Amino acid sequence: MIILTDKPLDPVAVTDSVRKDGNGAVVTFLGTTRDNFGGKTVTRLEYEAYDVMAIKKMEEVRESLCADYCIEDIGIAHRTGRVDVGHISLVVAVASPHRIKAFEACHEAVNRIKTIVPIWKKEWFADGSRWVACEDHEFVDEAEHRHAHAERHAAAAGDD
Amino acid sequence: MIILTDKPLDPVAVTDSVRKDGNGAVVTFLGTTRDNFGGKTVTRLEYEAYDVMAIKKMEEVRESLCADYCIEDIGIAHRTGRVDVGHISLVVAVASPHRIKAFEACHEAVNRIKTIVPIWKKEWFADGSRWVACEDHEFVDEAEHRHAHAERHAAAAGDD
Amino acid sequence: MQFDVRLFALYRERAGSSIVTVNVPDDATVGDLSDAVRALHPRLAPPEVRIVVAVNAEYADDDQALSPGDEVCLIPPVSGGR
Amino acid sequence: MQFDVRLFALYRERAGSSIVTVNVPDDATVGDLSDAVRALHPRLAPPEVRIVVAVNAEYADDDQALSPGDEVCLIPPVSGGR
Repeated sequence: MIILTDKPLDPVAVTDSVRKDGNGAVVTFLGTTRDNFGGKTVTRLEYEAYDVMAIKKMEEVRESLCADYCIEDIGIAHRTGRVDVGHISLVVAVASPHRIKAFEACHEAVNRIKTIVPIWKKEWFADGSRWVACEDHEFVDEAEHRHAHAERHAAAAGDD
Repeated sequence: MIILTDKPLDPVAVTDSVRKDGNGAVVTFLGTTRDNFGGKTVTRLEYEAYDVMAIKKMEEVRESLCADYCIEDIGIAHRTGRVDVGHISLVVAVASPHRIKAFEACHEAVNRIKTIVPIWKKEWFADGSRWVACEDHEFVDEAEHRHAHAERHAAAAGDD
Repeated sequence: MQFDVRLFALYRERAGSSIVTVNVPDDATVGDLSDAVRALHPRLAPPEVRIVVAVNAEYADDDQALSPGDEVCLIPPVSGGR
Repeated sequence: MQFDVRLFALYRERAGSSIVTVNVPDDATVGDLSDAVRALHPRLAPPEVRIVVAVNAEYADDDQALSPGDEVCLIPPVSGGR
């Protein structure tokens, strides 16, 4: 099961899709919106996907994992659009006869998804937003500007 | 949440019990009855618990994991009695701000549960049953008897 | 001292009972009590295998002392699993 | 050849548009096309940063040749996450 949707995800459906009578171990990962990043309060996340390629790459993750870990199937569901704090953006489920492979394959599946699937995450704070993992694409003068701004901000906060 | 029950387990309730807004990663393990062991067809499992000590030891697993992995909470539910093929006997759920710790802590929790919690598993086959992990407690003459029986059985099967 | 020792799983089935009552001297250790149960039920486990004992729902060493009223259980190996 | 290049996320916001139309020579490579988009929108990314390109929903090297009708997208770094 590979799902890309802007609707709420159903972890039980994804998990059930990989359960088989020959498997004794099922590992399910949920990625949820955290309420903070680097000490700042996060109000929500926003996911944007290149949908055709995202689905293709999720299929690739599934096939490569099944081959590398000798497992039968992986279920992956990713949400797009706005995801509020505490809500689920990613579900990955793996079943295997034994638990070691189920844990390893599920963890590695999440790593590969976050590396090759073209889905982007924007963090919204009370005072702005940023696209995650785009640090290398910042301009130096912008970084300096933000840094100076942060220092002014910290100094102001210290005055209270 | 620590549960020991002879009723069907609810993985969603266990998972939800550890979800918090500060956690971005939730890992849930399901242990289910496999339909085979060592090439033999398993028809069902039966779990027997020393209930007071089992709950105490599950609490110990929870406390030690929370300390060792700096996580806030673990949910553990174990079923006792008869568990048919495909049904869930164990649920372990861990949430953490980041996924590496969630995967590691959940896996280690399952390992510790299977090591120190006094719950025993009996596998039922079409032609008999055995208590799992009690190999050291077999008598040599019994082992020889079974071995000789298996050889006779294999020879007979080879005749077909 | 008299103890109603609880048996589980493999031990329960081999003894044909979930409780085995034994009498041991007042200074008996956990190992002595376990030996007393094994003397009554020699087929519980092969002689070379140590039987794990829990006292008051906690794993106990063989040289631990016993007190009247302690809840004593013989603990077969747990499932381990993979 | 003319391409309607799709931009996502950071690039889309910086260009102020999800499509950028560019013209390149018939023997243009992926790198040439990416350069053409950057010439139109110099603030997409700092000059020293390579922009990843997908052609027909597959990651492409900069020296890959292009054909008319190829779907070309500029791909910002994906979230990675922890």
